[in-house]
This record gives sequence, C-alpha cells and structure tokens, in this order.
Amino acid sequence: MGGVIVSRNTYIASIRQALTEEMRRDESVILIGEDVRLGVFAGTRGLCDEFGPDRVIDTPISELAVAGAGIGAAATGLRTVVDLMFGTFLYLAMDQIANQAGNMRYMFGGQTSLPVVFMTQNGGGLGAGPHHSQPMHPLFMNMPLIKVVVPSNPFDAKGLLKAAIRDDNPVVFLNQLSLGATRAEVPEGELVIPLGVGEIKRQGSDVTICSAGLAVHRCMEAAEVLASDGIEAEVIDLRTLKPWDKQLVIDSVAKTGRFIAVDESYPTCGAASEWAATVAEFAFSDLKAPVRRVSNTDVPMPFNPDLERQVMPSAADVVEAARSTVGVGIGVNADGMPAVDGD
Amino acid sequence: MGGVIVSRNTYIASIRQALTEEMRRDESVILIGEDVRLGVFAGTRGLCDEFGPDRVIDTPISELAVAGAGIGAAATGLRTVVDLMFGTFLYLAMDQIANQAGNMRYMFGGQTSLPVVFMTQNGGGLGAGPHHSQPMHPLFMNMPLIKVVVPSNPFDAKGLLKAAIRDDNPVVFLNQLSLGATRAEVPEGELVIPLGVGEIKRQGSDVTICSAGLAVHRCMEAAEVLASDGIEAEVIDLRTLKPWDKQLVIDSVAKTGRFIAVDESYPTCGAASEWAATVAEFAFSDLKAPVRRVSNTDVPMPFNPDLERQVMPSAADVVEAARSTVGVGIGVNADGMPAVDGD
Amino acid sequence: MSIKPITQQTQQVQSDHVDSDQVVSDPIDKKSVGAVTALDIYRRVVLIRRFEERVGMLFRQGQLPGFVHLYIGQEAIAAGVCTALRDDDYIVSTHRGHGHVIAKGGDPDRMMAELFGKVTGYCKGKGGSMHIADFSKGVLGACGIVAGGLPIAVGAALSAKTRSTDQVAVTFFGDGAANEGSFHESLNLASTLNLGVLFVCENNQYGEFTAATDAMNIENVAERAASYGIAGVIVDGSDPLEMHLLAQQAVARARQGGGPTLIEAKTHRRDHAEGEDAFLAGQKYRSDDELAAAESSDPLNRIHKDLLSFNFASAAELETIDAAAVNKVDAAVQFARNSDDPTEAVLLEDRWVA
Amino acid sequence: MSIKPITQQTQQVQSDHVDSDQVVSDPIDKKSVGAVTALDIYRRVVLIRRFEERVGMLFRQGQLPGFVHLYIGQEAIAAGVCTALRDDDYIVSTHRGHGHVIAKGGDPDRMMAELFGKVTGYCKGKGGSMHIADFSKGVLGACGIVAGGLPIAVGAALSAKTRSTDQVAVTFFGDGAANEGSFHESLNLASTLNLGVLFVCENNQYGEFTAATDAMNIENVAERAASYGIAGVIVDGSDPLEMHLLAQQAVARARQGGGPTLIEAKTHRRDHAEGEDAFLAGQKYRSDDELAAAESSDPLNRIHKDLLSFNFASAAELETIDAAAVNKVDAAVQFARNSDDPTEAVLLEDRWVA
Ligand SMILES: Cc1ncc(C[n+]2csc(CCOP(=O)(O)OP(=O)(O)O)c2C)c(N)n1
Ligand SMILES: Cc1ncc(C[n+]2csc(CCOP(=O)(O)OP(=O)(O)O)c2C)c(N)n1
Ligand SMILES: [Mg+2]
Ligand SMILES: [Mg+2]
Repeated sequence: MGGVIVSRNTYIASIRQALTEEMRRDESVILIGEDVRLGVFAGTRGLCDEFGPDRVIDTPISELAVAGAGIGAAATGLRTVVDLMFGTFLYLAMDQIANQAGNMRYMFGGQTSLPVVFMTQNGGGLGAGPHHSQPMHPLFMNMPLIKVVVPSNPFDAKGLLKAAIRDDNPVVFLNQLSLGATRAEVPEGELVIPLGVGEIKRQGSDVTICSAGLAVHRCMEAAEVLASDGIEAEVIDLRTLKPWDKQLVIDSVAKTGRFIAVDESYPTCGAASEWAATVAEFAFSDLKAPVRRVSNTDVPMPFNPDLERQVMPSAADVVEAARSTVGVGIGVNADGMPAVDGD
Repeated sequence: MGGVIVSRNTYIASIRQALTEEMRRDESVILIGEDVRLGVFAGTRGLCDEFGPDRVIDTPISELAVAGAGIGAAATGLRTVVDLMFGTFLYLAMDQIANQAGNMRYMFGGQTSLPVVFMTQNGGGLGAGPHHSQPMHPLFMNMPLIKVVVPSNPFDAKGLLKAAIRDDNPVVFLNQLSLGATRAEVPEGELVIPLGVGEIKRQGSDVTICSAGLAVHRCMEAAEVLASDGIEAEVIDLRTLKPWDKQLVIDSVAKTGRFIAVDESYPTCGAASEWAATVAEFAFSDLKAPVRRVSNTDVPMPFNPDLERQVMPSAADVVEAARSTVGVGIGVNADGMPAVDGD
Repeated sequence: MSIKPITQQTQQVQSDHVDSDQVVSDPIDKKSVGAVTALDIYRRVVLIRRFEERVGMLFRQGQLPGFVHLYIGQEAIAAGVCTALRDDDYIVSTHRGHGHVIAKGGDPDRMMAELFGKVTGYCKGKGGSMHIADFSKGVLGACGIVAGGLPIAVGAALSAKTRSTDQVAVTFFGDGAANEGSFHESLNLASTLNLGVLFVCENNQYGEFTAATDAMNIENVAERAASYGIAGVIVDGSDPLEMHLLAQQAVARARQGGGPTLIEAKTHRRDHAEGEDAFLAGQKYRSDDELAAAESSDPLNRIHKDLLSFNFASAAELETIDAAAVNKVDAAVQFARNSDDPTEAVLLEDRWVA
Repeated sequence: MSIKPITQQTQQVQSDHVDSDQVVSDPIDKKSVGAVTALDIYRRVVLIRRFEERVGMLFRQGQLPGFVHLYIGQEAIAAGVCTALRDDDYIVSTHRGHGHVIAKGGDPDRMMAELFGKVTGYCKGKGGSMHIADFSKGVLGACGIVAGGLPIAVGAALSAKTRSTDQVAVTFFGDGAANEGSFHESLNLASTLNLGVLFVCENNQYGEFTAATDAMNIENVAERAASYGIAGVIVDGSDPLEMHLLAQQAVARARQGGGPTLIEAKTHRRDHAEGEDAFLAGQKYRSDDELAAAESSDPLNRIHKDLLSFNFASAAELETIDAAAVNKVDAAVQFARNSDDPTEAVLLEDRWVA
C-alpha cells in the first residue's frame, strides 16, 4: 500500500480512527451519548479536544431521548453517531430505534433519509453479567429497514464504521465487547468496507461455516483443527447481518455441500436460524447433510466466566458440528444427527 | 360435554371469560394497564365492576413503569396480567420485559418465580398503520426465558390465556388484532390448553404447513385449495411459539417429507426462519424438497389496506409455495425453486 | 418545597434567561396580534375545523380505513403556534395530528389523499392518519406512539444549533403523554443542551378515557417545567389569539438561544377517536358539565368573536374565508377520490436509501 | 412558577398527607435514635466498609471477574434506611448494590461467593456483583440497568397494598438515574396509586464521569417530587443517624398509606468503578476540593464520633465491632474461596418454573 500509513491498531483505536476521519471529512457528523467526551470505551476519547463540545456531545443518562435526538438530527441535516455503551441499554431506546428510525423513511413515503448510527457493545466474554453481555443482533435483524453491522476485527471495524457513517439509513453498529483490545494492521485514511458484503476468511471445499463477530475467531480456530483431520472448512465472515450476503453463502454451499451456522446469540430466531433456513430453502439440492446451528445455550448470559464460556459457541462446538455433518451423507441413516433439544 | 355451557364467543369475549374465571379462581390475580377498567379492547370491560379497582388497575400512560410494576408484583406474591394495548408499545417497556423479567429468575439463581403475563395486540389487518400493526413475536422468541403465545381462535385464546395466567414464568400473550371479532364455540369454566403444545388442525400426507395466529386461517384456506389439486396438506397451529412443539413438526415432516413455514412476521430471523431451520437440521433426511418460508414482505406495515394485505402471507402465497415444493423432488434439477430475493 | 399556584390565564414568558421563576401574569392585549396575523390564524382554524368535520363524516360512512383522531376543539393551539413559526422551523406531531399539518401549511389535498390511502397522499398511502409528514414544510411527522415525537424535536433543535441556524422545533403532545418517560428525558435533555424547543402540551384533560387528574397528582403539567429548570407556562388553549401571543414569546426566546419552554395549553377535545360511541356502548366517562364547558369554549367561536369585536374583519369577510375552507376540503376529497391506489411497486419503494 | 430553595439540611416529612409543600427544616435531634439502634447502624456501616475495602483489594488483585462498583462513602444511606425497615419490607438495589444487601441483613458469605462466581453465592455465580438478590430478606435484587429497579419497587408496593399488608418498598438509585424515563414514570405511578414506596436517590454528584450539574439544570433531585405531588426531602447522606431518622418518618408514612416519598441523600462516592485509574489514564473529572470534601464527610467517621459524643459506646466497644466486621469479611473470603464453581448442570438450572 504505497504511501499509506499502516499501524497495528486495537479494535478500539480503529473505532476512534474511523470517527476522527469521518468527522474531519464531513462536518455534519456529530457524536452523542453518555460520557462520550471522556470516552468510557475509549473509542471516543480525545474527539472532543479536536471537534469541540458542539460535535461531541455528552448527555444525561436518557437512552430514549438521546437515541431520538440522534434520529431528529439525522432527519434534519446531520449525520449522527449515537453511543449507547452496552447492548441491553438499547432496550430503553427501542421505541425510537424500532418504531421511529425503523419506519420513518418508509412510512413517510420516502420524504427523508436517516443517516444515524447506533453504536454499542454486543455480546459476552468479560464476565460482566446478564445486563452487560447480551447479544442483540437478532432483534435488529428482524426489523425491516435497520442495517446491522458486527465487525470481527480492527480492520473491519474501521472500514465498516466509516461505511455506516456514510450510509443514509439507520445502522445498528455492534462492537463485540471482548474484541476491544485485539489488534490488527489497519491503514490510516480511506478504508471503506461496503455494508452487505461478506468475506471468505478461509477457503475450503468440505463444509461452509458461516459466522460473524467474535464467533468468527472460534470458527477459524475450529478450521485449523479440522484441517488436521483432513476436513477443509470454508469460513465466511458476514460482517453485515442486515442486509446480508446471501449469495456468498449459497455459492459456498454449492461448492461444499455442507453448512454450519455459528452465531453468538440465543438460538431461537437467532442469526444462525436465518442463515440455516436460507441455505435449506435456496441451496437445498446442494446439501449433502443436514444444516447445523451452533448458537448460545438458551439462557441469559451468566456472570461466572467459565459458565459464560460454556454458553457461547466454542471452537470445540464448531469442530464437533463439522465432524458430524461431514460424516453424514444423504440417505445414510442419520447417526450423526443431534437429538432435538427439549426445552 | 355434559353439563358444560358452551357459547359462541368472540375472541374478545373469550379473553374476558378467561380473565374473569381466573380472577374468581385466584384472588392473587390482578390486571393492570391503561384504561383496563373501561376496556379499550373490551377484553377487560366490566371486570372492575366485579373485582374492584384494587384488582383492575388503571394507570397513566407509562408502559415501562407499568410493565415493571407487573414484574415487581409478580415477584412478591401476585399473578399479574399487564395489558399493553398494542405490540409496538412493548418497545417502551422492553427494558423491563427483556432485561428484568427475562433474566430475573435465572440471574438470581432461582430465588423467584415470575407469574406475569404481558398481553397485547399483535400484527396487522386493520389498516392501522405501522405503529399499530407490527408483528412482535420473533423478538420475544429470541429471549431465553420468556414464553410467547399466539392464539388463532376464541377457543384457544381462552384456554391459552388461562394457562398463561397460571404459569409461573413471564409470558408474552399476543392477541391477533384482526381476530378480535371472530367467533367460535367456547365452553364456560375449566378449559386450559398447556403452553408449548401445538395442534394439528388438518391431517395431510403431502406437505406440512406450520403456522400460528392469524396465518393459520390462511393456511387452512390454502389447504382447501390444495385439496382440490389432490395435494393433502397437514396444517399445524403451534399456538405457543416459545417453547414450541418441535416434535410435532418433526413427526409431521417424517410423514409428509415437505415443509412450509407460514408466519405473519418479518422474514429475517422471523418465526418461519426458526421453524425452517429446525426442520432442515433435525428432519433433513425426511425432506424430499427444500423447506419454504412464507412471511411478510420485509417492509414496515403499510396503512393502505390493500398494501397491508399484500405484505401479509395470503392463502395464495401458501398455495403457490406448496405447489412448488410438492413439484420438487430431491435430485431433480430445482426448477420450482424460488430465486434468492435480493434486498 | 412548594409550587406557586399558576392561575389559569396566560403567563408571560421572558426571553432573557431560563428560569422557572419568571412567570408574570399580566393580562394579555389580544388586539396586539394585528389584523393580518389574526386573519391568518382564523383562516387556519377554520380550515382545520372544516377538514376535520369532513374527515369525521367520511370515517363514519366507512370510507376511511384505520383509526382517526380528530383535532376538533384544539384548533387554537396548532394555529396559534404555527403562525408564530417560520417555514423552516420544525414541528413534530401526534396521533391527533391533522391540525398541526394544516396549521404549518400542509396541503389538504395530499393530506386527504393520505387518509384515503392513495398514492398521491403525503406518504403514498403507506402512513395514514397517524403518520402524515411534510418535510418541505418542516413537518417531521405525526406519530402513533404517545410521546414518541418529543425526542425527535429535541434532535431537530440540536441539529439547528449545530448547523448554527436559528430554527426552532416545536413538539405537540397530550396530557397523557406527559406521563411517559420520553417526556422527562426530552425536557431534561433539551434543558441541559439549551436547545430551542417548544414543548406544547395540549391538555385536553383526557388520555383516551382516563382523566388527567387520575393520571397525575398535580393540577398542571406546566408545573413539571421546574424539574428541568426551564420556563413553564399555562395558556388558554381554546383562545387562538392568546395562544399565538404566548407562542410568539417562547419562539423568540428559543430563537435567541434562550432554551426550551414548556407550554401547557388547556383545551378540550371532542372525542378521543371517531366511532367511539359504538365502542363505548353507553359507557360514560365525562360529565354533562364538562361537555358543556367544552362546547362553550369553542376556539372557532372565540376567534370569530374577537375578529369582529376588534374590527379586524366583517362577518361577511369571515364567512367568505369559511366558505373558501369548505371549498378546499371539497376539492381535497375530490382529489383523493380521483387518485390511484398505490401499486405493489410503491409497496417496495422507500426502503433503503442506496 | 417557583421552587422554594431547599436548604441542605434534613427536612422533616409529615406523615399526614401527601403534599410537596410540607417540608419543615427543624434541626434534628440525632441522639433520639437511641443507643441500640445507633449501634445497629454502626455495625452495618462498618461491615459494609470492611466488605467493600476487601472487594476492592481482591478486584485490583485480579481475583474477581467482571465490573465492581463499590459503596464506599455512601454507607450511611443503606444503613440508615434499612435499620428503619422490617425484615419483610422490600428493597430494590442498583449496580452499586453491595451495601444495600448487607444493610438489609444479607449474608456476607453468600455475597462474597457470588462475587467470586461460586455456586454457593446468592445467585449460584450466575448474577455477580450487579445482580445480588436475597428474596428471603426482601432484597429483590441489584440491577445492572440504571433506574431499572424503580418500577419493580413500585410493583412490590402495589403487591403489598393489594395483599393488604403494610409492607414498604424502597428503591435506591443514583443522581444519574433520576434522568431516566423510568424515574419519571415510576414516581408518577406510585403517586397516582398512592403506594408505599421510598425513592431514595443517592446523589453522589456523578453519573460515571458526568457531573450531576451537567446532567440537569436544577440543584436538587428532590425538587422533582413536586412534579408528582409527593413529598421531596433532602438529607445529608453522609450522616448515618440523620439518614435513619429521616427514613423512619418516610417509612412510617408509607406504612400508614400516606404514599411515596422522594428522599435525596447528598453523598460522595469514592470511585465510579474499581480499576478506573488505569482506565482514566490521567484524565481528571473531579477537583481536589471535591475529593477533600468527600474525604472529610466520611460516614464511618461521622457515626463513630456521634456514638462517642452521645456516650452510646466506648471507643473500645466500637473497635470490637469493627474487628468483628473484619473477621466476618475474612470468613466470607474463606467461604468463597472454599466453594465450588458452578457446574454445567447449574448453568441449566433456574430456567422455566415447571
Ligand atoms: C406509547 C403509547 N401508549 C398508548 C397508546 C394508545 N393511545 C393512543 S392515544 C392515547 C391517549 C393519549 O392521550 P394524550 O396524550 O392526552 O393525547 P390526546 O389523545 O388526548 O390528544 C393512548 C393511550 C399509544 N398510541 N402509544
Ligand atoms: C440504562 C443504563 N445506562 C447506562 C449505564 C452505564 N452506567 C453504569 S453506572 C452509570 C452511572 C450511574 O450514575 P448514578 O445513577 O448517579 O449512580 P452512581 O454510579 O453514581 O452510583 C452508568 C451511566 C447502565 N448501566 N444502564
Ligand atoms: Mg389528552
Ligand atoms: Mg451518581
């Protein structure tokens, strides 16, 4: 990359870099939320020094009004990034996000665009207990006109956040809580990853493993283990969950004939459900074995870090699912098939 | 039914009957919400006359606090029914429903049960516009420990509501807005339909059609049309969406070999996604054709009644899906397969 | 702690500094509105009235889908406030929103078409009665969620401040809405960010069928301004000219960076929603006295009388304006009837912005 | 509209009728608490302090997972209030909740085990610091959502009223929480239903790193009581005995059906969360003066001095109580360390009630 400065960013530094660059590039971009000046997650730290308190706006603890203010500002000429700290706090702002932002453009017949990003921390991994660890993405995926982004690494975090800020639609941008300190090479300046486009992280011919966010790392670890068994897994990082890159997944399954959906969220109506259903609907004739889902155990996120690890998809879970699916062919009596879980 | 009085109830009258009977049976049952005394949906009308204002409690327009009060009361010895009018209003109460009711028993290590029912109107059909027509069930299905009930007729409405009130877990009880005036024979007195148990509404050998709520009616209409084509559809009404009757569906698919999920909600991470993924995962070797989903068009519920009808699953949509799936066998080049829809 | 009782007359807002202690109760000189503006207010009041009467009739005839909440009885508020605004100021409306849109200069044709669900409507038939918007006139939309509009108005005012314009944002809402968390958060946020928002509470004394007095243990919503360190004022919301003068002061202050005002307009609605008689099936929730009081404080009569007594217009001139309003409404119904239903293509429009 | 300034001394609550105008500022006779109760309060204050000091140390040593918000500096509030309660009264707590649980009679062993994530903990290791509950003592749970507990306390009080008991419900929350919609809705609902709730706002002057004065444009959260027609009082939240006397009055009123009270306890916290120094990396958000003021108003010193000056106890007796607290905490750490981690079976417990 001739002339481009590349540094080994943490995920959090990538977020800060994306915000800084976009705020420099476009003075209509503002940032609003609780303690964004001091920067509780450090992703917004220092921005007020450069851009001043009119563009980096601290608020009272009032998620509903703050989210709504972001929407009102986005409908009247600004691009707003609303920092809502932790995923579960979005429940307090849900009327504004779902009922207002989620409908506004459509229900007003296209009279407005709505360039607002709701940014928060998603999922578990820090032993933070049930109110600070919940995976939120399936809820937003169900909403017709909200984009949902879940980056899995510092490079993508930067490129996707820049794209999200430039997007004229409401975007829920979900940083994976436990990836904050991970590092990767990230170029300074223009790096924009289009929303809705997934990435093949690893080529493989035997099984397609589809994932996003933190779980991508588990899938990549699993792929290494599987390779030593002679099973070549193709690992897809969707990056954007709504709209999502169906074609990439379907094409991959056409090649591999086997499909595993790995998602760090609750199993029922989770992201894995959507991916698995889509493959079963649109790539059925390619499938040599049942689709498999690996999701969280269907319980609130427990505090104890060991329990929390057990709840979330592990590399071992993915390996086991892959082995069982690769061992199963159509017509074979389904020995490798899991029992219906009985809750 | 010797001695049992059976009347031709409207759906709304069934709700009122269930509430009346349960409040007579157990004086710890209370009803709380906006205008429950006068009874905006008439399902609560007249109850205050019998049970008095201490058990039929009108509140200010404050969904969050009202839902939370229902939870606090349920944690301290009452059984509460919280009437929240319209589904989208639950977004305002989401912190209390999802973060508090959804976690409380588990995160406190089982120290409490939580007999609270959140009752509201779900889905479209009345031309009420996007803020009064939204299907809400997939959001709650994703939550680990909230039960979700969607009755499709007056008989079930009574039996399921009585079961929900007696249940010691939080239940989101979703009345289908447009079924309020439909009628059926409903016995007075003890009629309790266990939560989590689905029902086969129509036996069939060629294709399993799984549904709930309003959409069940569309499926039954479709089954009639299909029968005249010589296609015998088995129609399942799940009645409870979480936990749901997986085994009933899987057993049916074992018989029919074909599966269509029909749900009046948005398609991505919708109920149909969950059902289709489950069948593809656990009944794969029985499937002779791709699973198919029939859900809402992925847009907010429009006001114009014709548009609204187009958005929701119709009998014709179900017929078309069934015909295409019955025409497709494994190994056959997938002519009947739909294109990947491209949003 | 005590609250000085607020008399139910218009209270003056001072534009110097935000302080809830600055409410003076000078009698207002309604004539100071002037003939031109007063007639403008009348024109809007009467157009809202004729529009709403027609909508009610059409609904009762089964010609309109969905729910309809009419603005009849509250016209003074929208007309009084919106005549104090510029075209580029913002308003955010409610489920009872037709009057706000008309008062801000919305097109009756496109409104009526929307109520019929036609493609020529403001929202192409996709929004309906509770979701009419006209961004070209600063109408950021009606809202089916009680108190859902308040945060959005705060955002619009924030946007104006950040973009260094002096645009003002107004959010209308009911007495019932004042008990939503959104009310609290929005007023507090507007106060801490010192934004130019008018929070206009249309206290028609009921939220659906629950009396405001049962839904809060204070007499006046305006008292709540003290919780946010902003000015709170009470005005006779059935009096178009008083309403206008009061709004003017609050708008002036907001424009000059003086921050938000909570205006409580005491008023009466006719019904909660059209068709409620059938629904109520004889259940009563208001006394005959209340109904009579509502009747006698009719804002259209009030401004009609004022205009005559101030010699701003003759009865015949007012009659002409009224007739013009009726004509506009006739034309709007014609326009709506002659318009097409939205096609399936329209259903799929207005999703993602590319 | 005006608010009479509230002096920052304890205000008497009258138990006859709900009226925000009934605040009298008689000086309080702290000695009237009596030796037995005062020592009980001291015992709780010192146990909270020793417990929290140890938790802080363990956290900094990396022995505890998750986040930890200590109650150090605010002990007077929990101890003063909970000594005014019966065992069967309810409390709902916050993210900064250890002190509330101890003050209500919670078991330090099971608390410490929970902080370690052990199966012997109150929540079997599934809740952690922000989710400790003890239903047997009426502790309906801490809460990681700011202001999430207020509606639940309203519900508990509603339940008490419906069941015709005279149980009272207390919800503790911070100054930051007072800006959440939940605060508004909960106080209003408790007022309209006339429920026996104490809303105890622990105003430690910061929400995370945002000053309360930046998050609202009024000086005292208690002023907001006027919005709900309930009594609002301010108390020195660093003074355990004053806190107790004030709480007693509010509890008495609640028990007699006199409705809710908003109590604002002015206090100081030590830090927002353990480990924040590393996180702040030199960023400052408080002045040295503020830190000194916090230091000098230490509630443990305060009650220690009072007990001696009222001759309720000798220094040696207080030292004995303190030493016993340290022992309890030692034992709790031992208990926690010796306990097992939850198994996978525990993970799957406590889902549906059959
Ligand atoms: C969040 C929410 N809760 C409840 C409703 C149902 N609802 C529609 S109008 C209304 C009454 C609103 O009262 P108020 O704010 O006084 O306005 P008004 O109808 O009197 O103009 C209610 C409760 C709603 N639309 N949104
Ligand atoms: C709904 C919600 N928003 C934000 C947070 C993040 N948060 C945790 S503690 C805190 C500060 C709360 O301030 P205050 O209520 O004054 O309590 P204090 O910490 O001072 O005791 C915040 C913002 C949260 N936990 N919940
Ligand atoms: Mg009203
Ligand atoms: Mg604080």
